[in-house]
Amino acid sequence: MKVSSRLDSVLPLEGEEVGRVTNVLEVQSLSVEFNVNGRYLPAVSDVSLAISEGETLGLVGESGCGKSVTSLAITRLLSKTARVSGKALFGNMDLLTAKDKEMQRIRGNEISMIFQEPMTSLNPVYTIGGQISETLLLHKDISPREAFAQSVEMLKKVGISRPEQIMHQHPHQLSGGMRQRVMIAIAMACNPRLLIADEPTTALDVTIQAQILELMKEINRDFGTSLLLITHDLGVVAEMCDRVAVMYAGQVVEQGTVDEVFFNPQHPYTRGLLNAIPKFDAQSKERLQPIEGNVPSISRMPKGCRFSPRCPHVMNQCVERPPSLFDVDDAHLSRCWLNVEKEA
Amino acid sequence: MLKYIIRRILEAIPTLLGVTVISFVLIHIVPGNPVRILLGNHYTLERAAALSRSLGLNKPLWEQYFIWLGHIFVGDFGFSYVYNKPVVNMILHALPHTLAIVLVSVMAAHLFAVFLGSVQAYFQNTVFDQVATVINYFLYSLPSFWLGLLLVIFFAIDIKLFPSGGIVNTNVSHVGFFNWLHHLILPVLSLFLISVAGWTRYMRSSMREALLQDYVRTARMKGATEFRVVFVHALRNSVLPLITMLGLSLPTLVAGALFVEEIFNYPGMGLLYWNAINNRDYPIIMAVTVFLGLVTVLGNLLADILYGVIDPRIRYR
Amino acid sequence: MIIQPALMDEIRSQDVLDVRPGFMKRFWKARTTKLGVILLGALILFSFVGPLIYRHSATTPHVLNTVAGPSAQFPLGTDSLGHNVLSQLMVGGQSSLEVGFASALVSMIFGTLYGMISGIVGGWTDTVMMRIVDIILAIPSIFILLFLNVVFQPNLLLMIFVLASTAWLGVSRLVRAEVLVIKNMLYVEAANALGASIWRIMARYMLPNFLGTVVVASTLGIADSILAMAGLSFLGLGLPPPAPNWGGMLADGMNYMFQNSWWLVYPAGICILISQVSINLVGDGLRDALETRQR
Amino acid sequence: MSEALLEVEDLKKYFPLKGGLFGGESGAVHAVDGVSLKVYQGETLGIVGESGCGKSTLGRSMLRLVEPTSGRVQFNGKNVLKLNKSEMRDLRREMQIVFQDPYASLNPRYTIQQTLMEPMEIHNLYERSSRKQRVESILTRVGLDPSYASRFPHEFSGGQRQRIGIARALILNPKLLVLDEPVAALDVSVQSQVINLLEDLQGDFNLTYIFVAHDLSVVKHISDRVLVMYLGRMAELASSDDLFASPLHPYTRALLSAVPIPNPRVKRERIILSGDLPSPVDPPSGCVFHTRCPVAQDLCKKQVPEWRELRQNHFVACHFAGEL
Amino acid sequence: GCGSTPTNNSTNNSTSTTPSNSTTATNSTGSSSSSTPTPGGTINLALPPQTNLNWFLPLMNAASDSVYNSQIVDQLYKPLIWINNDYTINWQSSIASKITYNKAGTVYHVFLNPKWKWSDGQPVTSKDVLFTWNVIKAASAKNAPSPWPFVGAGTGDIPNGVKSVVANSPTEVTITLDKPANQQWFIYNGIIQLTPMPAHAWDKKSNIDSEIKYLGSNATNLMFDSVVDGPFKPVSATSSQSWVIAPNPNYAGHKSVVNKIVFTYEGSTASELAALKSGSLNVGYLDQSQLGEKSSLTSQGDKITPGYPFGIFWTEMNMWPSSPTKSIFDQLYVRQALQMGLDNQGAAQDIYKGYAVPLFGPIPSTPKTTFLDPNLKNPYPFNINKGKQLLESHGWKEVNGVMTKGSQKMKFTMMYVSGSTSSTDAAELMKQDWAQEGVDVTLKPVPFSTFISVTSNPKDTSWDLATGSGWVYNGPGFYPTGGQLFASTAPSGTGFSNAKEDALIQATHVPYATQQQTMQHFFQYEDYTAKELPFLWGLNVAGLSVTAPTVHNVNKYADPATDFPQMQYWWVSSN
Ligand SMILES: Nc1ncnc2c1ncn2[C@@H]1O[C@H](COP(=O)(O)OP(=O)(O)OP(=O)(O)O)[C@@H](O)[C@H]1O
Ligand SMILES: Nc1ncnc2c1ncn2[C@@H]1O[C@H](COP(=O)(O)OP(=O)(O)OP(=O)(O)O)[C@@H](O)[C@H]1O
Ligand SMILES: [Mg+2]
Ligand SMILES: [Mg+2]
Repeated sequence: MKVSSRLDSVLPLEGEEVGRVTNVLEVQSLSVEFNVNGRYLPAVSDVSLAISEGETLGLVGESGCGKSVTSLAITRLLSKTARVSGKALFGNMDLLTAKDKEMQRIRGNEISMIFQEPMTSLNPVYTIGGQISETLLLHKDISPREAFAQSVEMLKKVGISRPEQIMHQHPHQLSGGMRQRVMIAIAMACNPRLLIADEPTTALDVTIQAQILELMKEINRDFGTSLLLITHDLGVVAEMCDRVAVMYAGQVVEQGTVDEVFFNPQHPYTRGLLNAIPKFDAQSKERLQPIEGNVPSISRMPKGCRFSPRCPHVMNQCVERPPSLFDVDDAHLSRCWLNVEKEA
Repeated sequence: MLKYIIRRILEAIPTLLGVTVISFVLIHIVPGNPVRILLGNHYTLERAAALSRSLGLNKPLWEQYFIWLGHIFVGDFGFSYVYNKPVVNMILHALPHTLAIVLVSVMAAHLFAVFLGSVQAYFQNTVFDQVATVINYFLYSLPSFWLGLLLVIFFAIDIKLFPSGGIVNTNVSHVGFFNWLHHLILPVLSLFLISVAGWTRYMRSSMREALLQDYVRTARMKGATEFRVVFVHALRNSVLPLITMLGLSLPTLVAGALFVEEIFNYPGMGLLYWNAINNRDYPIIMAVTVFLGLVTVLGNLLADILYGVIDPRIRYR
Repeated sequence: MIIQPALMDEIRSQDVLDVRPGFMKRFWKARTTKLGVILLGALILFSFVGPLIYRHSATTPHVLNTVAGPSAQFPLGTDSLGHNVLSQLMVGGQSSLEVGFASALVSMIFGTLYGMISGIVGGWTDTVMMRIVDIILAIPSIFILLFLNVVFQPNLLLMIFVLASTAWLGVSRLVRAEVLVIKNMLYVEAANALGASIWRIMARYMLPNFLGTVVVASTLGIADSILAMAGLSFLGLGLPPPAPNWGGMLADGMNYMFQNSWWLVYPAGICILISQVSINLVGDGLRDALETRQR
Repeated sequence: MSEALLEVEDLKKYFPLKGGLFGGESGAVHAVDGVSLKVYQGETLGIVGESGCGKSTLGRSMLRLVEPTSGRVQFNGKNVLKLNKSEMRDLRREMQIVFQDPYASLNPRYTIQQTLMEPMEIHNLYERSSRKQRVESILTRVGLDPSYASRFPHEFSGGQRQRIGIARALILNPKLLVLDEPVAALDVSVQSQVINLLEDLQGDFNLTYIFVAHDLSVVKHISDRVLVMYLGRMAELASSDDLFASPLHPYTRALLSAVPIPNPRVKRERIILSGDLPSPVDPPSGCVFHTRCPVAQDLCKKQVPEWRELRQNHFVACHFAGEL
Repeated sequence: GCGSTPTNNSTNNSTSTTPSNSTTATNSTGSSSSSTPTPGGTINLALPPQTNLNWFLPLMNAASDSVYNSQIVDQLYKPLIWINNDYTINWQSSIASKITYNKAGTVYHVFLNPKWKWSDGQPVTSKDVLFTWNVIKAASAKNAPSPWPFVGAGTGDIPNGVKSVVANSPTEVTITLDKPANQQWFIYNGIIQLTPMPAHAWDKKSNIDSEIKYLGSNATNLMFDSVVDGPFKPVSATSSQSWVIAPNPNYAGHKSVVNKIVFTYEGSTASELAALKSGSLNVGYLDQSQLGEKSSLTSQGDKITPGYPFGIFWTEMNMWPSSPTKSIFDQLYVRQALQMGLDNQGAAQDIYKGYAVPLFGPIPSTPKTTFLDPNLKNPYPFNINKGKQLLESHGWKEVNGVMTKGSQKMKFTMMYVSGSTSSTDAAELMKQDWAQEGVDVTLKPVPFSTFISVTSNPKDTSWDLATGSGWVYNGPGFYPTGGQLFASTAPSGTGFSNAKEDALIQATHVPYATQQQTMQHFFQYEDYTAKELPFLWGLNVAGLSVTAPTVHNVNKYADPATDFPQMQYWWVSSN
């Protein structure tokens, strides 16, 4: 039974110079607990991720599984009730211990984020122009006039027609799709190395969602920005990502290339998810195969494997001991005792 | 926006008419004949009849109302029974004093409350927040007259820093601006202390709410400093409810002013009203009521407009 | 792949989400709320049970012993007519609290009815009813109170109605706003879809859902009433003696502000202060407990 | 699939917009603008479209939960819009609705028991004791433990709440169930549980569904026929297989191509529509879709396209449908 | 009607007829002035709380006739007759130098002192008196334009009993009456009203009707008084704030010592006290309810001086025909018993800390005047047992602590004026004492305005007893007979009706050959009234004036009985 170092595939080996892949961000054993009524509850446990230059990493999972908390922990935007441990290496700086000043420099400049709700993520009382320029003015030594000009450029890039006019408008005058574009423009204003998108299209309609996904692809392609794409839509992952990490109840349960995870899912949860969604391209209407039961609440995490109460393959050891991430294959990890058995 | 303002003004008209009806009816249906009070020990039936007639009190009620209303429209609030002066003059005389103390203290209280409330919300549940909250509770709970008198005792009598009342020092031959200001400070301070606690509490919760909003997270994401996050991004949103409240609380402020005016002998609207009510000086009671109704309605209107200036969502409706 | 059925059952039973702590528990959780409840309880005990223990008439004047400082016979001294200040404080607490509670209750009931009718009927009725509220709100309430009190020298009952006469306005607005929100709630639409009558919806869907908010507002209204009563007393329009109340006692004590007769000023003042602080703490606690539920 | 259980003719619902001078009306939201359709006993009619295109409003107008501006709704031979209050109440037993947000649609002050008793109390059905029994049996039927009956909505998960909502709708034994995005708020793993449940119930109770959704995969999965709406109007109506296999309306095509498919190996040509849904307050002239249509012609701006049965049981409102 | 009795006092604010507000200081205690006056300085004089000055003509209308208006007007215009604090005439301070009359009391010659000059140098002449008379005549008409009619109309036969007023010379005016009148009474009530007004400055209109309109519309403007003959002239006036007067340099009498006198408005008793304590006022009033603060003022050197008004205060009984308790109160012995149950002496000590004097008739014993019958002793001194016996001797029995006779019970509702601690305390004390006599009283506080409306309404039966009002004999009529109070038709009465009383009052109005005869009849009226108890006699409560240690002569030159101070004698030391 070999416990994987988990990041072998993307971590540069000591002294290795040739063919080196640079990781923009390396998250190591990130855990987040929230103080709820004096009790610390684990929202995220032992999450490790790595995103390399130009890569798109998908983070999928159902509501409440800790996707947002992970991303907010990395950017240190969690509320004060959170207790964070682990490491988040950005270059050779650990974001989790960096000074506030340093974080402020990095945020919006080297790491940017866009959020699910385009309706509320923009400040209702300031103009679009002001909100885009702000990022530029905060990080670059330029005049407001220049910032304005660059903001207009940025709006053009995210596909907004009449950008000069939009600059003077307020968020409520724009549609959801437009607002999300503006959010992307804000996030991309300083050309960051990493863009974290937390369910950027969940609140949008399909046709608009398609527009935004197209835009993000372009950004990834044209600017070489690494993308951490958080979503619960497996379709979006399939379309956008190079690699994917599946989260369940605060843990990454499976990680690998998109192809591997979709066509060779190892964890029963991943398999369950894939079977539960209606297939759009399927011809016959076969009955869906749901995962029985509900996601455990963070105040009552099962002792062993967190998926064990819902798992069709549950074994005694699943209930007793939590499994760790096991290597399935090169760059394919799964948090399930079954994988150990297989290995053995 | 213009349309919005015009609509609000038009909407205010029935309210104002309502205020005139209420103040008129309320005053005229209650017992206690003003003629009896005006005449005091000079009361005889003959005198009462004569006085009634000369005051127009012998006409039917509705007729009195319409006569009065007609006069109001041309800015004539009649003559005070007691002072025999045009009521308008008396109000124009008293209003600036009340406005002075109310405006200055409201501005001060707001600025202070916005600042303290914001800081408290940001540092919520720290010792600082708790101490400030306790002080707030204390101020909020103190009867205003007690507070006023405590201030008088301390500042005017014990350390003699400020005068105990009045608006100017009649003793000196030359009454300057600073003399006036000197007299303004204690009343303003009282009114400030009376109102600041409530506002701070309100601002604290409003700011708390604002700090939980998504756009605050966006601002942080951009790399804005915490100061910027609070005082640029959250602040403008969190003062919005405060502005509405400000419009609504005008009557309360005037009420506070009544006590302050009484204690500091400040000849404003409150004192005018209080005098009038004791003397059954109908024209003044009614005029002050209508006037305050007007001021309140205008205040609300102003608050709405201010709201529109700060909140673009309203502006374009 | 063998698993004991018992174990499985235990795991499955976690299906149900966390049961949030009950309302009372959330309410009682905050330290400040506890303090408020204790203080308020103490005041109520002091006022209503106190006189049963400390049996000394509050209204008997001891004319030979006026404005006397604390002594064995009069633990908190006597006032200008030789009334026992301690007894007065107790009896005064009764009328202060009674008037406060009762006027809050009256304004709550009336305001709720008014606001509910206005919100539910809507249309012109709503416009007119709310305009009326606007109109009365445009007149400073203290002016209305002064006026009513000058005209009708209030007794306990009248005072309750006088105070309620302006306090219901806020309640009615609050209720109307809540009704408008709840009216558009999906569960009301669901009830409509089931064919529930308007009365049923009012009584079983609306009222229980905004009652909490109204209770909070009314709780805070108790404090406002006590304070308003004190203010009226200061203007000489409070509840008439001999039945004392804190506001009146403090207002009378103002005649001794410069003198060293602290027992005429501070005990009553502190009682008012405590009542204010405790009621506000309790109100805030109620509000917080309610808010958690709505989130 | 013989008799039409529900027949809708030229249904319109305009929401007046307040805000003119003197608080008068300053226009109206054309939420539903001339919808005619039939729903047959035992089928599932899916309604899809973008947010705000009037799906919910259509569903609610059919049940007369909002009063339609004009049009006719015939249910089981009765003209729904002409019924008086008590007749309407009786009719409500036969048509029920399940909402998207299961939490918001449950009275937070009612226990589950109370929630489920409510319909029977309103219609004064059954004895007290048998009511309880029915509550228990329906709870079991929707997959909830009857011991949960004394709990409050906030003590349940989303999926469980949706089951309660369904149970409430079913307890009166309705014929028609309008499902307004019943699974949109649910997690994928739970979503499938509910969909399966709905499918099972339809068989057991011989229900007719009107299934409103914007998730095309779900609609495809569950519906027999599908109506595509755009800006309050009907764009296309066909059997599910027909529609998804060979869509006729350019909007339907774009919609279908936009759906992300959970298969990384499928690479498709996307039709990306430019711009957003126009405002329903003043919808575009002619064909309402012309502002975003990739193949719009001059004609589309001027003339409202006719509702045509282009193939058998395949209706479409487009001037150029079939020619593309 | 009986048209003629001396009347009256100030009106105007809610407590004005309650004892606590009557004002100023007595001569007796007021002679503390030490060294020679230092010229200059300012007097800051507080008015009682909530008192505005609002009328500045010597002739007033009813609504504006307040003590405080009179106080300031008296600094500007010398009256024809200045009444001393013992109700004798101070010829020194009067415009008139003497008045002669015939035996029948129908013709009066008023001689003006030629020394008096208007501030513009013109002499004060009979022309000015005639001008005043003409204005009075026109302004007394029932339908005189607002703000008239004149308050003095009907008092002292003015103007209807006067046949003619003729100027014989610039310094002599002759007044002829239609009917004979008691001379004393006519001088004190009638002639006294003819304060000369500056005809050459004010007589601007061609006809008298427009003239009184003109005067009326300027009455509220202090600055209208540009021509004065008193020691002061106006400087500025701001309502609810201050009214300032300065010495009249052309004044023919004692010139003012101070440079300025500021009448200051005060919003509340609290603000007035604070201002006194902080030193921004140097003359002011202390409310009776603030007696507790006395030592805090005296400790900083302030003098507190009681001033007793020439007035009476009482408890009235509802004897209107519709009153259910009329039959009880109609019995003299009941009234006597009630009076015996009143511990006025105790109240004066306990509640008013000695600043009150018990009354036992229609003329107060303090201030001392010739109108008090020296032989009159308190007919019904406080004696609960005697009162009780008196009731029992008439068949009343105490049942459960309440005197009962047949279906009648000594159970009364007593109204008192709310808003002041001391009046409440007084009412409570009365209740206590009466309870021992078996008289059960329920207290009912009412605002002053309600109080006077209710007690003057013969139909109102909501009260049996009412305490808290009174009467001050200070103008326009000064002759203290009680026609307005005790006569059967008295407008301020409460239903008391007694033929003998009416006759005695009438007798005081008749002319007599000698002063002695006049007084004899007056004393008869006084003694009878004291014993007949149309009202229950209460306390004459002093007004408490506060003077800073630096202010002198205030008490000496103040007249608490009439409330007219001679401010030209007041002065301030620099420290
Ligand atoms: N401030 C907080 N205090 C307490 N618990 C929190 C807090 N923020 C998040 N949680 C809990 O942490 C868990 C993970 O939340 P998170 O927001 O990361 O979920 P998510 O995967 O982003 O879900 P969604 O798809 O709904 O956005 C949830 O159970 C949530 O209730
Ligand atoms: N009560 C209402 N008053 C005014 N406008 C309304 C009302 N209800 C709906 N609308 C408007 O009618 C239009 C259609 O709304 P509807 O809710 O039917 O859309 P939908 O297709 O169900 O959208 P979604 O997918 O977001 O649920 C929208 O523009 C909406 O704003
Ligand atoms: Mg999330
Ligand atoms: Mg909808």
